[in-house]
Amino acid sequence: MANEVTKTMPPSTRLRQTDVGEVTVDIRTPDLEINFGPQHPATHGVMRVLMRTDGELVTGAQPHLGYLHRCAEKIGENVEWLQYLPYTDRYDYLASMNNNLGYSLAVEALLGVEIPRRATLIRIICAELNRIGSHLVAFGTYGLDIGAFTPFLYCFREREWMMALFEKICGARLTYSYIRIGGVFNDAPPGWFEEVARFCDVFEQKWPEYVDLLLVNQIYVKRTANVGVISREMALDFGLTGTMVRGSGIDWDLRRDMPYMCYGEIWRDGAFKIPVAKGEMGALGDCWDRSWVRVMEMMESIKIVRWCLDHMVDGPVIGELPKTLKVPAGEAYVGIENPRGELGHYVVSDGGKVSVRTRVRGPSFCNLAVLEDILPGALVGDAIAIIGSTDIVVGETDR
Amino acid sequence: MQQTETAQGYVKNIWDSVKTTLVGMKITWRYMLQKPITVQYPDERMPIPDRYRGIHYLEQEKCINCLACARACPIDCIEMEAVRHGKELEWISFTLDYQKCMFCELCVYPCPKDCIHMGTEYAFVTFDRSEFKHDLLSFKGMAREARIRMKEAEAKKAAKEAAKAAGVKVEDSKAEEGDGE
Amino acid sequence: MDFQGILDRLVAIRAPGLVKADEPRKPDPKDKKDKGRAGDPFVIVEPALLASFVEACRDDDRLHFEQLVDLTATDPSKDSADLWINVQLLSLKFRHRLAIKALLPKSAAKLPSLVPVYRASQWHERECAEMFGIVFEGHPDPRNILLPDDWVGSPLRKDYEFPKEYHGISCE
Amino acid sequence: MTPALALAQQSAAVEVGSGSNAFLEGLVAALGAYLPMWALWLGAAVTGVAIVMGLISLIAMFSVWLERKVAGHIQCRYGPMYVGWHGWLQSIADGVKLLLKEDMIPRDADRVLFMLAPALVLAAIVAAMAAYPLAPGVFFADIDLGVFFVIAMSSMTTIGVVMAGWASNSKWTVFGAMREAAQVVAYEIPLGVALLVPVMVAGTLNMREASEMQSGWYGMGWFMFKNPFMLPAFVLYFIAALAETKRAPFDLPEAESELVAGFMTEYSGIRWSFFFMEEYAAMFLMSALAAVFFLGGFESPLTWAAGEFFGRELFVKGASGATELNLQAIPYHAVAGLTLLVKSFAGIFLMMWLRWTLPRVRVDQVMTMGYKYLTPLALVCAIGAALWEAGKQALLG
Repeated sequence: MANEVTKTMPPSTRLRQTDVGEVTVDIRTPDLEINFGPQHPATHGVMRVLMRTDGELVTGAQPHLGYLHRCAEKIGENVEWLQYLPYTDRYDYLASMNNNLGYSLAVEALLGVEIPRRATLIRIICAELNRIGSHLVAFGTYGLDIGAFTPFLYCFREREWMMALFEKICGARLTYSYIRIGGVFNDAPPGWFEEVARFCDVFEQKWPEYVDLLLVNQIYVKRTANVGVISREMALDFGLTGTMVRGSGIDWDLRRDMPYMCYGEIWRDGAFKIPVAKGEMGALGDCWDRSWVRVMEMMESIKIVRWCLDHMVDGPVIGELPKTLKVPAGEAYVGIENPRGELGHYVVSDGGKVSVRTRVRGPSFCNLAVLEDILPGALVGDAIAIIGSTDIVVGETDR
Repeated sequence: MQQTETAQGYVKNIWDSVKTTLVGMKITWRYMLQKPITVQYPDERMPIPDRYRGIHYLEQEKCINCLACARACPIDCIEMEAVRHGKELEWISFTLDYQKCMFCELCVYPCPKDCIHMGTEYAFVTFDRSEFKHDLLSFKGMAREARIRMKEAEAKKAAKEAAKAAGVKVEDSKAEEGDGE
Repeated sequence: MDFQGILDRLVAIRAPGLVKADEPRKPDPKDKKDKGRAGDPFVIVEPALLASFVEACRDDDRLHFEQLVDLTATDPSKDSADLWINVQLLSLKFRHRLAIKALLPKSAAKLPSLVPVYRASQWHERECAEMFGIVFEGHPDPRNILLPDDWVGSPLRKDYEFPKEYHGISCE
Repeated sequence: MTPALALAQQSAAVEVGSGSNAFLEGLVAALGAYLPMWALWLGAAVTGVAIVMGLISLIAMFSVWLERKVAGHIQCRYGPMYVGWHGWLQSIADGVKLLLKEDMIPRDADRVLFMLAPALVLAAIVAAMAAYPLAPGVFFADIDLGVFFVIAMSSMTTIGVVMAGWASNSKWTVFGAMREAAQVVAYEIPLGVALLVPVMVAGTLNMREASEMQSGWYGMGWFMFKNPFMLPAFVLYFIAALAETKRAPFDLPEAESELVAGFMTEYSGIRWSFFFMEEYAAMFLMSALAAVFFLGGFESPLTWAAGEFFGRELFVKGASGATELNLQAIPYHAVAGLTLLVKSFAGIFLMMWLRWTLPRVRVDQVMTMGYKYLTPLALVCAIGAALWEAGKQALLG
């Protein structure tokens, strides 16, 4: 009997014979190793996660990065200060304005140049509009990961208008290179601010649809609530920032807590709030909380844009800068609130035309590190939901 | 994933599912009856704003071959070559490698004569990669007017020289200089 | 807390490995060669004691640096004998930052890993290790992260020579 | 088509069930005097298979086009617009493209199973289509066990899907196949139990008879209105049918954002289109079942009026005693057939509308929903309907 069983069994099964003549067969099979990516619909780019699964259950995960590594930091050491600007567009390509802004602020911290107020306000408008666009993509593609196709296109509809607005002000739709060291490249064309105001109005009307259609949908809630829970301690330990940390219930936003440009003024005016997850649909820090934070933040960004439109002043849009930009020797780290978290630029200058070191602290890169810990124990479907909820842009994780 | 369910939760679950599904269906139904917002691309096109950053165009008459744009380019994709005849420029090439170009517009700002611009054309399709090295010159060599002017100047000079053939040496200040890259 | 306050506190708690502080200064008008230094203030720390230094920063209740925001390295120049390790700490509670720099000799680029203190540094350290050839002792997973596993050299060092080919593919 | 298909169809059309076959009757009426009986049977079977295949292709093509237009308009875009008026020929263009595509089989795949799987899937659905009544008098097979047969046959597709997933020798496809198997097993029960409710009311499993029974009240005597448990049963049936046909929100076997394309990942070209056709044909069949057993089948006020005006009998005994075709009744049958078709497509439209509205449920939630929600509720409905019917009979005699 035992022999017959052994013959037909796969080699991985183990056999234990007890002394009373019984045969116990351990039919556990080794875990299946499955390559999630680099070409997979839900990896948001070319990321690869090596997953071990036991049936539908994920027992281990190991992210592999570097498929989109374009040596951004090395390039930074080889091009002039201003010339690096187009490269900043390309790491987080969904929030290029914010990247431009972060880099410009870092270099300006060394330069000590004064930025005209009009330029500052235009910068904030652009950064916040881009935050809306980025969150729209994040929320829309998250719906796509969960299986809802239509909200994705609704989100893109509004983002399309946002991109058209940027196209009018700077001529590009994705890689803007608009916010530059010392200010912005061009003043806004006539009628642009009015169109931005119109965009805000329309967006406020459309926004409830995203909530009704996807965010509170019972299937969506069931898919995301209690999935991929990141506790407070974990969020701090892993250095998570932005929506991830707010999704874990930590009240932290660089725009309020370490204000740059005139965000401090806007906050004191009470123009915007920081949405912090409360764990309404399940455990605090689950995927639903993170997507909720994103959806709520879009509305807050609209309010900031409105404030800037109301307080717009006339004047130049670029500060006094020498023709060839030489940055005083020194080093500065400036972190700004990117849609995905804290985008830090650490620049070192030796007083020359070229930087010594341009370090980019990408929020996606840091937020992604948590995957290794929260993926095990999830189902395959959950794994997609979790990866989507970290809202990574692979261009930034790999830089 | 296992949650203990109460009878109340069981019914609420069903109720929530049905309600939110119907709300969603209402929204999609409304959009189904509306006119789509997309355009049928090759037939209709979205308006292109004035500041659009497409394929460059060059006002060749204005250009003085100062290389400011080439120096500003982060990827060194601009190459130009011209020969200077006194005040006139004889153009040989002004190429932009669109395999490299990232349309950042940084070449436009430093131009002292405001002669290089970003155009509105965006579809650049070829069968051969070498064609991406695009020559922005609308005419090679010299412009017709420039050539006429130069000929006139040369004729004038020749006449002057003939007039002063008596022996007065006229200083020839014209120095040809190649100003390639 | 501003930088001076943090520094005083660091001195007060005798943070291990603290060497000195470096603050930005205006150029000296008398000395033509002195260009001054712009940017952020930072503290310089012994690399061997960096891990215990950040641990002290994290655990002190007046500093309370819960997050390690960034860890990176810098190769200031080709002739420099040192690499810099740059660490950015952030306190969410008191809303202050601290920039830490550790000078690490290029010849022996080795320091204890910060992962036991902040798990956030795990991937940053992997990146530093592959880009600068720094060994983080006690790192749980010292593989390359952005570069291929078989990459030769440390690309972000200033003396790095660009390879002529990669797996038979010409890079010229 | 393959001989297997013909065989399946033949057996479905001719041997299964005790009813007659309209094509056979027609052939007997027309050619009975000239040809032997076996030739007539064969001719009827071949005609039936040809018509079913054509029907499935047409339904799939139209449904694909409809799906794309519905999806497009829901998403504020047009969908196909270039091939024909509003792109109505798009499916044909796609079909040609699929036919011309390279036929690829992965190197390590099980070649025989890999090639057999799509054929099996299609064969099953063709066989199931045999029970679909085209019109009150025009049907392939008048099977007394009609519902049972349809459900049994459409469940056969699962075997093909599991086969495809296994034979592809890819991890994603195995995931898809296993999900399909688990899902179909879970939803077969509520589907069947929910269908029991109208079957109990009708007292027959025959689709044509069930449809005829609803002709009262000027064509509005639908089962839907005959029993208070009918509406919940319909909803339950519809949800189970969604899961049974692998439609969103239960499209886990293909789950394009999770499993790339599930069990179809390695398929391309015409083999892939078989799966595609199966999906739409299954949707159509499930909608048709719903239409017949809940929504009155052929019956509508229009059908009733046509029946009153033109007469209902397609075959009448002629003066000589032989069966003759009653040409007068053809408009009635056309109206009736169209009514059922429209009702079926209404069901398909509802499925599409749901698909483009809802996110996908997770695999454990599919099981939870099947076993913990749909099955008990369906049982409650069935028992309630049975008690209602029994009470009605006891009270009204």
